[in-house]
Amino acid sequence: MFYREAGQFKATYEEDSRIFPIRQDRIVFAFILAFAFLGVPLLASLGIVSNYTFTAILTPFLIFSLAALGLNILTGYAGQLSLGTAAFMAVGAFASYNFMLRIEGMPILVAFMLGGLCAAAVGIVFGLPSLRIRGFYLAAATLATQFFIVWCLTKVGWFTNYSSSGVISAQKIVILGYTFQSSMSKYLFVLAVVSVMALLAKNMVRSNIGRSWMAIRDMDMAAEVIGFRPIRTKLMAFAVSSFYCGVAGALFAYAYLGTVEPEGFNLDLSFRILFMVIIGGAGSILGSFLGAAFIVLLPIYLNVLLNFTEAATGIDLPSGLSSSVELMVFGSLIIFFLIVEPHGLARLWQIGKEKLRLWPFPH
Amino acid sequence: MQFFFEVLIAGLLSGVMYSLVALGYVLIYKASGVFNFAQGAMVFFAALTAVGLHDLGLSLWVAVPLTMAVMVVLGLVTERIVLRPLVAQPEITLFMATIGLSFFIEGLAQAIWGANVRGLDLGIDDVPLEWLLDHANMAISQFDLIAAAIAAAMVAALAIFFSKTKIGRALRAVADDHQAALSVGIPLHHVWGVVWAVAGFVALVSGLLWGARNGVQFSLTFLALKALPVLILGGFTSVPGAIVGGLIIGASEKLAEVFLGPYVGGGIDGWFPYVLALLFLLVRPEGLFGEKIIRRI
Amino acid sequence: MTKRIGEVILSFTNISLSFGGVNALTRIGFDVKEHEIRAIIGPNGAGKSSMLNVINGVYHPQQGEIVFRGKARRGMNTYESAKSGIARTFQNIALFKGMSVLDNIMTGRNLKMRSNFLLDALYWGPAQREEIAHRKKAEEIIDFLEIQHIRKTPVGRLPYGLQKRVELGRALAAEPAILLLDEPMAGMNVEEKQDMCRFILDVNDQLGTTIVLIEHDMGVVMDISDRVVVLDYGKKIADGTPDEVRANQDVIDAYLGVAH
Amino acid sequence: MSVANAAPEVAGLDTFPRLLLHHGRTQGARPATREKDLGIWQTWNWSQVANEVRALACGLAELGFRRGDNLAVIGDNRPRLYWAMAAAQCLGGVAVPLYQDAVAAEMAFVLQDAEIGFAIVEDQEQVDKMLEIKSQCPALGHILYDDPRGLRHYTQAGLQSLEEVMAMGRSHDHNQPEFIDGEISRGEPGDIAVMLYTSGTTGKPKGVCQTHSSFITAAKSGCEFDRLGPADSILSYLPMAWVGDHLFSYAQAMVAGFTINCPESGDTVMTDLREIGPTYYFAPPRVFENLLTTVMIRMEDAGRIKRRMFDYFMAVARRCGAEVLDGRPGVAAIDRFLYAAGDLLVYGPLRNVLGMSRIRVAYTAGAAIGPDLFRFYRSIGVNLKQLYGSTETCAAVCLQPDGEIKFDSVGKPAPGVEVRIAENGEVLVKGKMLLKEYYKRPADTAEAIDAEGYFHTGDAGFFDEDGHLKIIDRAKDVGKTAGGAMFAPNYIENKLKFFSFIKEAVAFGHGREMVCAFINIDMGAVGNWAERRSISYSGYTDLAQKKPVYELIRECIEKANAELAQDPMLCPSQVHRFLILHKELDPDDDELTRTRKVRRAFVAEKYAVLIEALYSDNDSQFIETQVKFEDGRSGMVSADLAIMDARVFPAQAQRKAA
Repeated sequence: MFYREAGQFKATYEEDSRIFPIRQDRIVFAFILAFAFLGVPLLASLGIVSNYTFTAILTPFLIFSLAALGLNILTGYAGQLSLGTAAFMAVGAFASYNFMLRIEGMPILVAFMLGGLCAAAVGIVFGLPSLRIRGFYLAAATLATQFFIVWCLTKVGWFTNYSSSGVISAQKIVILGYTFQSSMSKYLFVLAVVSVMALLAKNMVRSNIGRSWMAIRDMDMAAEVIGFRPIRTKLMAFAVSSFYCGVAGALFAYAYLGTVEPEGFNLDLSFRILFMVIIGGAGSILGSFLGAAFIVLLPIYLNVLLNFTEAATGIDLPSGLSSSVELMVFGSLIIFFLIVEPHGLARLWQIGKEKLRLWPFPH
Repeated sequence: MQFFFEVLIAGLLSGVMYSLVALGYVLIYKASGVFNFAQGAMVFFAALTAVGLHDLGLSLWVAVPLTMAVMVVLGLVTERIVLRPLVAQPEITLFMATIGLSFFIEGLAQAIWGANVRGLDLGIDDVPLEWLLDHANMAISQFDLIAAAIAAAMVAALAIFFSKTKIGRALRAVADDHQAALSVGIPLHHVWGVVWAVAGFVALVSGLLWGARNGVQFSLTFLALKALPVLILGGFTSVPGAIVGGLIIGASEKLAEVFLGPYVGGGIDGWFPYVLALLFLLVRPEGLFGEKIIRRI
Repeated sequence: MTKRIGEVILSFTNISLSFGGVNALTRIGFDVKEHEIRAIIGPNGAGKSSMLNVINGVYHPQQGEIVFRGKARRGMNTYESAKSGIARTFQNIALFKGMSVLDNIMTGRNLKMRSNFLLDALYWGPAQREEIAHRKKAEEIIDFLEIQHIRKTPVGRLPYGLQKRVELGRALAAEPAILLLDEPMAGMNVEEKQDMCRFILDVNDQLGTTIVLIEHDMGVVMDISDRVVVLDYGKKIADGTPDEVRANQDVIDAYLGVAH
Repeated sequence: MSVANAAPEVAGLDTFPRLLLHHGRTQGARPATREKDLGIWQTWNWSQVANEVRALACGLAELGFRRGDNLAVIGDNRPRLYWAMAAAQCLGGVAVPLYQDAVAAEMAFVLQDAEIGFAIVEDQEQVDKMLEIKSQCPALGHILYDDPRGLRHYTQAGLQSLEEVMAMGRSHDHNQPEFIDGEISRGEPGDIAVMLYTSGTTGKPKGVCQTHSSFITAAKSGCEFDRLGPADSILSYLPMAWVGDHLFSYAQAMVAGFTINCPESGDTVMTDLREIGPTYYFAPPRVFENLLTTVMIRMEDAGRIKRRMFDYFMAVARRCGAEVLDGRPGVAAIDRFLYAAGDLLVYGPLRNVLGMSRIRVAYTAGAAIGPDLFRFYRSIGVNLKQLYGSTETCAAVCLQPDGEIKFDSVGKPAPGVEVRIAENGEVLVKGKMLLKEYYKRPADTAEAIDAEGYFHTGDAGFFDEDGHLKIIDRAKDVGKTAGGAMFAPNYIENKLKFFSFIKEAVAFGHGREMVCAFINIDMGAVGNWAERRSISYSGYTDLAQKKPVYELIRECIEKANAELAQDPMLCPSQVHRFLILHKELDPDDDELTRTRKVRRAFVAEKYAVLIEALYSDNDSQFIETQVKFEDGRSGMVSADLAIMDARVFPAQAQRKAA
């Protein structure tokens, strides 16, 4: 309906292979970016967006989006299920920590990069089984990663700089002398990183490397026959994916929690991120963000709901209830999406968009 | 030396229980090609329900059968609501669905019974068996022995159930080829129903045993994670595989923990089985007793 | 019109292949000349597909020798054979269901692509230029196969006949020296079969591609192929021009009672 | 439109090659031609086009194409084919576009008639046709093809790819650029630029010779009339051999310097139209009709709410859309608001999905367009207008000025065009855009253009009180009623046929005191209508004679009468009595031509009894007629046909707002 595409013809392949071929999309996206970068801080300065919003919603949302993006590359695009996302995040976080700790004057961004690279390396090592095994055999392998990594980080004191509790406290984020202290500045920092990495991911999935992943996912035998090397392709997916998760982990530690222990990156976190991918939409960059937003906001709304019902009915519900209800809702949502819309929110969005493009005709 | 045997036996004993849990998976996998990640959650749910009912004042003799009933219902419902709509979907999708299921069940259990740890007393105390202590000078918990005995009995029963009973045979047919099974008039959904019910039963028993040992708590759900390496080792479709695998994992895990652990700071039982299983996997992707996987174009 | 058939480009000498004792192929031997259309026919279970899989390295024969462009090769894997210029289609379509027609065809170009994933990630400079260069090639194939109208449709949504065409396109994108077609006309209606024939002939004629195709049904193949090998129960029972083969008694016997 | 978008006013631009070079110089960087090929819109700017044309011309010259030679151009709308026409004109030759879908035999006639020596064709298909008829056309020495696909093994002499010829030409042009400039400067506005063959419904096709000046004048007047300029763009998808396409896609594009866009193929026209979103559009009525039908069908399976909304706003549009578009006063504020809302929710999106959102001016011509159809497009904000013209007049006699749209007129004479009505009602035209002659047919030429230089269109029409021309009929069909009033059967029949219920109509009245008509009901439409009223019927004959059906038809006829009554000239032509035929008029029974035109003489004779009955006062008549069935067998159908009177209205001067 609002898509008025007549006259938006493509005279070059450059135009045709844009990320947003439709002008209206470009406008909307530009608006969203502008809002995220300028609008939100403005509102914050007007006191409309509270600190809480930054620390409890926006920043985690962005970080989880990045992690989900990482997992999506591996699971959604390359079709390799992984339950070890949190482990890769952990590697990223602790590696960055140690680089910062042990190398004098290490720039934070470089540390994050290196952290990501370490995660990538680990990813490759634990991706190796994927060459022999598939399906949930592989899932099992990644589970091993999950347990092993966390165990290592807990047991080997060196990683945590021998802190008795195993808890590390991340160094300050300082770039060119500016310290990202306030929750808002951290948000902007994360936003910048995530935007850039999302763009890079989008570019990858729309070029040869991305096609190789999807080929392996859809029909590995055929992919091999037309000349994609399974080994290379899969390991590349593991590496890139883990890199993204690693950076996400670093941000998780530095820009969100501040202090983390290895146990903070437990299996539950892995599952959470897997859920983001499933609900948001496997094989979709946008989906990673939608999924993250959904999973981040859901518990908040659930709590609001429960408190409301308590207030309304006067019965005070047992303390643990909200968390267990949360579990139940997550669980049933996963099942629901797997049954009803395996491609998740992203697909729903896409369908809606198609409807608008064809308006007033039916889809 | 005999300390080694102590550990070994203890390991084997817990191994038997792994086998038991693993069997729960094999059952469902054979019948419907699902790796039921929710098995662990079911164990937790079963145990919690039984104990919960018990704490409400019901005698175990009432609580357990009651729970049994609940588990059967739960199994049937799962089959109906979760798996039937997903039939013929890729294994991985089903797998993820069961992850969702496990979350749901865990949530449900806690929503009903609360999140705090409950003790369970089956009237068997966890003390070394004098006889062995006197004669072989080995400290083997009599609880472990009895638990293992029960588990072994269950395993045997299931093995027989598989090979001898009509439904068991039907089940094998289904496992081999859904279409064929249908064509010879085996009602798939009944079979699946039964299987899920049995799985529920297995879950209950193992839940009670483990619960009695370590207290009924959330950590029970990790049994699922223990069973995974067992299955990789034994093959997802093989009953003997599950049994042998369970024993191997149980034993090796204990041994590793006791003899390897100290050098690396302990707590390796979390991942050791996996690494073991994976190393094995690289050698023999189809597991100990699993059928060879042939990929066609 | 005149056809220039060249030298022998690919030859087999007593190839034997067996799965756990079951013999799929027994001492098969024949050759393929450059620029020709070579058909392998035979009743179901004659070992046609196995033969094709041997050619592009999916299966490795226990015995026998394969000589491709003068080089003997036994244990060549699928990747290497793709690299050496052998492309193929599959009997039951093996397209990448999640991707658009264009992307599927683009995947066929991957061996010709040089840029690495870092440049891809930046999608800038050489990476973009290369992407676009290959896009042009892909578009030419799309044009050649007359599938412009479905360019951006996910292949999953296409009717069977079109999917087969797209798969052909994906194979062509690799600009192969030898094109293996596994029952290209299986399950098509008459019209679709005619189209497919036209395309196969055009490919062979315009691009000079050598084509090895296997068919279960004799009909169409006889009209378009230069030479035909007939397999039955993993043995070669005839080899020659369509007419020779048609006349061959063994072939007639083999096909007796086989529906087509 | 802004001044930037005004047709160039430079002296000496009196031939197409000069116009082309001028654009190449003055707006070389602007897009001239686009073609959807290999997935994108390949674009050539004016200087590129100019060079391509030079190359092509030089190539042709090298092959021996000389001043005055005729160049056949055959194929779908392809840039190179358009350029070929220009190239021929550069060399003082004549472009002869042919209908690409004609069979070889039909082409043979034209090739012989025009002594074609050079043919530039699109692809293998056309090449095959040429080769097939080469023996019959000895002159045909060179066949140049655009698309080499499938032609690799063709070895025939004289067969060459356009590519080679242009390469040849490029080097030639490079070596002696003055050659082509010289050729162009030798061109005269009076030279014949193009020869369009009139699809001969009567007799063999005739080559209509049009000079540069005639087409340029025609184009100029059109461009000025609608303020067309370089910023405009058009989709060229109609046969190049048709005068309409030549005027819009070639002549006007050259004059105004706007962009032409060639679709990827015949079956992608709709998508291509949507992608390009032209500002200027031309289509014969049937195209608009098909579009409307598809819209309605697609809306059928829309959700209930959406359909409700659609219908509601369509009603609003019918009420005030056209007025809003013409910016006429007297539209209620509420209606304006509703229309704005509708534009946001329905019209805008609809225009968009049809690819018409950027259209400033759209024309239709070639046949009578139904008022409802016409009104639909105008009411959703598409500035659709009618024009009147023919091959002989460069399709530029009358146009409807913006804001003065009447559904049943073809508008006012174009600037510089003189239109007169002969006493027999025939429309006579004079102006620079007239044909020079019929190729090698002096007799026909003399017959068509009279001593005072008026061209006899063969159409009958008249000017209404505000000077709009109304075309009513072929002149030869127009008769007089006994009362002496003009009687134009086709006009009446068309009016009737615009009702969906009426498939065919035959009006009688020549030499009679009143007008009566035969009606064929439209089986589909009336059938549905009957089912909705649960009227059961066995077949056509049965349904045709149902009382309610007669009533239905009578209402239609009376509506038509009411409209006729508004016009003093036509008021006497109101239908007094009618009957519904017991069988459908059928080409197999020689009642219609193959192009479904009524053979009135034959019908009149065959159904004489019925006519008599109409003019008697009995209200039914028995008839028995022979019919041929599909399988060729023939049988008899007989029926008692009811005859019914229709209300007629007194003449009235004032018109109700259209």
